[in-house]
Amino acid sequence: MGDIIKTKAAVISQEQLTDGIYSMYLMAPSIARKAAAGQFISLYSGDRSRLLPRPISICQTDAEGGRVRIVYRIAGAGTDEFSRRVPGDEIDVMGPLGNGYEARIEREGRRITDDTVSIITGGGIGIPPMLQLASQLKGRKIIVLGYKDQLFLNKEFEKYGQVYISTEDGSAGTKGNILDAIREHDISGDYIFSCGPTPMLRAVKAFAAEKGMTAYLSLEERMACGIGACLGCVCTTKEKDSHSNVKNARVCKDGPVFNASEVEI
Amino acid sequence: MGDIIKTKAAVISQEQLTDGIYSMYLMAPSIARKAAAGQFISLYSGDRSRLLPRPISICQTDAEGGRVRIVYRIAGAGTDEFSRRVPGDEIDVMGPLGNGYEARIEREGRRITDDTVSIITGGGIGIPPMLQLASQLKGRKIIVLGYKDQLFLNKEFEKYGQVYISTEDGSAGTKGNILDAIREHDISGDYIFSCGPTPMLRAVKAFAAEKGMTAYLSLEERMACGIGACLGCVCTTKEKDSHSNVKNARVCKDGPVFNASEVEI
Amino acid sequence: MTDMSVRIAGVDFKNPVMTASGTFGSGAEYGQFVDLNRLGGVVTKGVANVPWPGNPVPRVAETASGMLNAIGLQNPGMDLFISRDLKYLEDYDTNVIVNVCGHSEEEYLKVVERLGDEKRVDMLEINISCPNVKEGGIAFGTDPAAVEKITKAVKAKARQPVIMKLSPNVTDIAEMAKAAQEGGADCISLINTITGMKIDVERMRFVLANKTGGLSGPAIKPVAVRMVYQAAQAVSIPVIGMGGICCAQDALEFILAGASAVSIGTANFHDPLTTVKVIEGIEDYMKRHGIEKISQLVGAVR
Amino acid sequence: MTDMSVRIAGVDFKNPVMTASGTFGSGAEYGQFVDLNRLGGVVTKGVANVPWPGNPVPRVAETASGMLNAIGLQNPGMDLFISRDLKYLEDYDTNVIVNVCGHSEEEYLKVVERLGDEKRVDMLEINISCPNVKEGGIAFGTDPAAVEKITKAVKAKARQPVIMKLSPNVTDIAEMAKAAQEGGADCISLINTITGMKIDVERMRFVLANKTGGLSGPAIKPVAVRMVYQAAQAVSIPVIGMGGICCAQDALEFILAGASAVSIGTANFHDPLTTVKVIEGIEDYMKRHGIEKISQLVGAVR
Ligand SMILES: Cc1cc2nc3c(=O)[nH]c(=O)nc-3n(C[C@H](O)[C@H](O)[C@H](O)COP(=O)(O)OP(=O)(O)OC[C@H]3O[C@@H](n4cnc5c(N)ncnc54)[C@H](O)[C@@H]3O)c2cc1C
Ligand SMILES: Cc1cc2nc3c(=O)[nH]c(=O)nc-3n(C[C@H](O)[C@H](O)[C@H](O)COP(=O)(O)OP(=O)(O)OC[C@H]3O[C@@H](n4cnc5c(N)ncnc54)[C@H](O)[C@@H]3O)c2cc1C
Ligand SMILES: Cc1cc2nc3c(=O)[nH]c(=O)nc-3n(C[C@H](O)[C@H](O)[C@H](O)COP(=O)(O)O)c2cc1C
Ligand SMILES: Cc1cc2nc3c(=O)[nH]c(=O)nc-3n(C[C@H](O)[C@H](O)[C@H](O)COP(=O)(O)O)c2cc1C
Ligand code: FES
Ligand code: FES
Repeated sequence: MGDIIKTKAAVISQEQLTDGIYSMYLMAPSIARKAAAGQFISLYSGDRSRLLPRPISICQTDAEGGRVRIVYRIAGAGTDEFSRRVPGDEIDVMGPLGNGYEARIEREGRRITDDTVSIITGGGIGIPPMLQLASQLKGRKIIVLGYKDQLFLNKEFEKYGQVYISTEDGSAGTKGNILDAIREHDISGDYIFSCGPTPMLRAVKAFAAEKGMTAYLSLEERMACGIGACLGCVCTTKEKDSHSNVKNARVCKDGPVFNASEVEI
Repeated sequence: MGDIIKTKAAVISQEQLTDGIYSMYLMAPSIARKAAAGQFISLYSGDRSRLLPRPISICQTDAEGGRVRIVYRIAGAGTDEFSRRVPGDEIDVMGPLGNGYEARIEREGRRITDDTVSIITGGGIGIPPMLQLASQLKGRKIIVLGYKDQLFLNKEFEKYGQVYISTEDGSAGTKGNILDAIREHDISGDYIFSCGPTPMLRAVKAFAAEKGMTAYLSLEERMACGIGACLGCVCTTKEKDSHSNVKNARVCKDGPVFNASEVEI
Repeated sequence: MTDMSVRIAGVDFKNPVMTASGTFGSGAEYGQFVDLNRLGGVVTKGVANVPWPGNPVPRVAETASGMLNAIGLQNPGMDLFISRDLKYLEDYDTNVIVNVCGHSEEEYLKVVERLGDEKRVDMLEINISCPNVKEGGIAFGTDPAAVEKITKAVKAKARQPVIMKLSPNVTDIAEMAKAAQEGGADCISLINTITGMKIDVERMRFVLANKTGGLSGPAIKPVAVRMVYQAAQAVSIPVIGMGGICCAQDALEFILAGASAVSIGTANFHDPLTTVKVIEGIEDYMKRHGIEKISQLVGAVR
Repeated sequence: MTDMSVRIAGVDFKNPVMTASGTFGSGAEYGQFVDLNRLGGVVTKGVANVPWPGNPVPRVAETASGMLNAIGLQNPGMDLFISRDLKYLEDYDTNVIVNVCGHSEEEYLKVVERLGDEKRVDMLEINISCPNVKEGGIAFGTDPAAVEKITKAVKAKARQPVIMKLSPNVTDIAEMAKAAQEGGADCISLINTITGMKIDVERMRFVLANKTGGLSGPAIKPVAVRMVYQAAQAVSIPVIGMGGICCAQDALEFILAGASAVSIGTANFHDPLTTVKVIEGIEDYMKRHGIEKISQLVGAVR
């Protein structure tokens, strides 16, 4: 009835990108058709002892082919199970969920044009959703990717803009985090988009405030329903939000993308 | 350390015999080598929400080939799961469990010789274990198989003795149960072996008592450990048994085969 | 004809299947998946006299065949609830049961009084069993004298039939059920969640910010069925059963144990269509077993 | 060096991992799979002064991530237990903890006195929490005054350190833990099973002949961890934790919550090697986290 559907999706391909990081294509035409950058899907375990959904960002979509790509890290039993699925297997998925970047930008009355300069930053397993954003966003894009040591997906970003890299161990690019890379290369722009661990998002928020840029952050939180019904996944907002009537927005439904200035992280 | 092992067994083949009844060959050499007719194996679900073992009788073994055959009915989620396993998949199994027919006969100081006449009876899903017994027992064997309507495995018994059939709906053989078939054909012998639903076992016990025959019955009960530790699966015995010190023998360890005269069913 | 309708405390339900408070919002989100008109009732998230912020995150954690939650009764307060959530439900032909929470008797009564004028409210469910708030909630639900007292106070003000929602975190559920009946409750519902805890051993800290949370889902079903059975044996008012229902078979366990109706909570998170599948499954069961009226099944196993 | 040894009530354990009463017989059956010498302790099936027949079958039923049992404390009586089961355990280098059951204070004391002379018995665990027998068992374990009284009586006669095994079927576990401590218990263990019920809807009858049974397994782990945490906060005597432990991570949850040792029950039925895997997993965890003595972990999350 709504835009969100729950369906069985066939695994089309499964590939290990680096240690513990996998890329999977799923056949889910109605999700592929509608999904926007920054939205996510919920994957469900086939094991009856694991009931809650695993939220995973959409990394790429192919509306005509009906395919949705996700890139994920083995973090526990659920993602481990997904990594063992082979082409032809089916996985229960729900999506597309949440608000993407563009929906949020539009709602705020802003516009990204061909002249806009955007800094697209991703850290670790926050990198995958930035690929779809990089492929869809108008204007000039500067891409900054932060890794611990092993790189993945970075080549795929190259066609969308200049790619800068940071690694914690200094094995590639700037030694340090993405902020170190941004400062080292004196990167600036109108907007900054970011997904990654909370300390990184905090640093991006502070950096944007310092430079007077608008920052959009993609948040993570533990979820139960994934569609806004259970109030499990809230984040603290600066102002009362209209749904909760307290300062609690739902990451799954009101987010996961928020304007940095509206959330306390 | 003991004779019982728990191991992963590869599915070699899976075949549907009739509605809801499947035959599966598993590769489990150390079980195949040791298993005697009347013993069973525990199969474990791959789903973490289902922890208890599913006890299934051994239907045939092939010591050289390392194969164990089971024939089973889909009775619930566990057996349904097993029926979906395909060659190459693995299932956790434990076995061989319990005492088979010959162990029990020997313990009682009896002997089956080439002159012994045995009636081998199975009802419904109690039929499979009788196939191994029929293939191993010395002497002359008269086989009586009871079905609701659809026959299975009956052809495979033919090489071991004369086969009589009963069906509840009369579609094959004697209309009624195995006792009706036994009476119709005036079958008699020295021993009677039986596995099947409790009402059938009760009737066999009464028949044996009436005719002065020795009857061995294979009992079923809900199990948790399958090896005699939890006292979940007891049956009532006539005398105090040495383990329990009350009149409760463990079906999994002291049975599943009992002399009809020692159990209250 | 299979007749699935039930009458509870004078209220007619088209079938005995409703949603469990706090797992279904006020219906808007799951309304994308299921036609709310098909449900026996929608039980709303707990509502208080003023907005509550709830607990800090993480608020949910997965456990074996279940989950822990420590939402802490976040809610927008009764005013916004009435103007938005109740309004939304006006368009649907299903019973609306409003779950009420409070930190004190006074707070409960404020909500109960305010809802008295609302035509769209068919019944009130008084949550005296939430383990996730420091005051109120469970404190009212684990002492029979307190249960009776709050029930009496609520009944004195309520304009709709009152369901008292009991906590499973007690030694003797029958005693609590009787106390609610003594206090004049029209109905009882159970179980709320069982208090539990999960520790992240790698990070050496509690998984939930609130340390403890309420356990729900299939894991608790055997406890819930037992308590519904014991409660139904102890009282003559109707019982609404819940705790881990995922399919029609589960719902029927509760009904056979003595529940006149059932609620579905955690299972919605796994499969948003659960409620409708349960309704269809019960109907199918009744046909197979030749049961004409669902009331024939209530408490049939004893 | 990782030091896994623990000292509880003056008894030294080579590691904190034991078996849970009633799930491991007296070790003989699982001795086919695991080397009993590796275990911190073997806790035997409950033993009474005379043989008990237990409940009728079916006695066990599977539930989501758990099981119900209503064995009803079938046991061969203390004489055969001593001459056969204790004798069997003489050959192993592990602590032997005998679980004691009874219908009355007198019956408990008979067993406690008789075991006083047995050198092979390192500790006694007094089961005042079995939900599956009509008299005794749980009746002693759900009232603090009764817990204190039976503890005192047992302590007056016992020649070995006494563990009181508490029931989770109570409103306030901390109160029960304190009552045991007041009574002079050397240690408490928890949780026993949570009372539950399963109904076979197709046959319209209870699955267990006893109607109710005790719920165990991973399903109850969150409740068990919470109760161990609350009990450990309430008393100064050591706590042995159990309920749903399947792997080292699970065991560590209990230890971090305040348990000095843990017991493994239902998981043995699924994987007979669980105890040894848990021991190895804890050792590995300690190495990874640079923990030298396991006592550093006890109650480290608070
Ligand atoms: C909006 C959103 C988008 C995400 N996108 C990606 C992505 O593109 N790629 C990727 O690898 N990971 C992503 N994650 C994190 C991913 O959801 C978790 O790694 C995953 O749920 C872990 O499941 P598990 O069963 O392997 O781990 P377990 O630890 O066994 O999971 C136990 C429970 O905790 C939840 N959980 C565990 N870690 C997280 C987490 N970090 N965030 C939310 N819930 C968690 C699980 O969903 C499950 O309910 C995203 C999270 C969110 C909220
Ligand atoms: C010694 C022995 C030998 C058996 N041999 C065979 C055989 O050769 N072929 C065959 O098809 N079946 C056999 N059975 C019955 C078989 O064990 C059950 O059908 C099976 O366990 C059902 O599991 P499920 O998950 O499909 O059903 P569910 O009903 O979902 O099972 C739930 C629980 O109940 C137990 N259970 C259910 N039915 C039975 C039963 N009849 N006996 C014991 N436990 C049960 C299951 O093991 C499980 O723990 C045997 C049983 C025993 C005790
Ligand atoms: C996320 C969540 C929120 C809940 N919120 C409430 C609530 O506000 N009021 C209430 O009475 N019960 C609340 N409950 C309890 C449920 O209504 C129900 O009693 C319990 O979860 C058991 O049912 P289940 O196992 O089907 O979920 C909540 C449960 C969950 C999982
Ligand atoms: C089959 C079975 C029999 C049990 N028998 C006893 C017993 O005799 N005495 C006792 O104190 N606890 C008994 N228990 C309870 C366990 O010792 C343990 O407290 C409980 O099962 C929780 O642990 P688990 O989830 O690891 O099984 C029994 C449990 C099971 C499953
Ligand atoms: S996960 Fe339920 S509201 Fe977000
Ligand atoms: S199943 Fe445990 S004793 Fe038989």
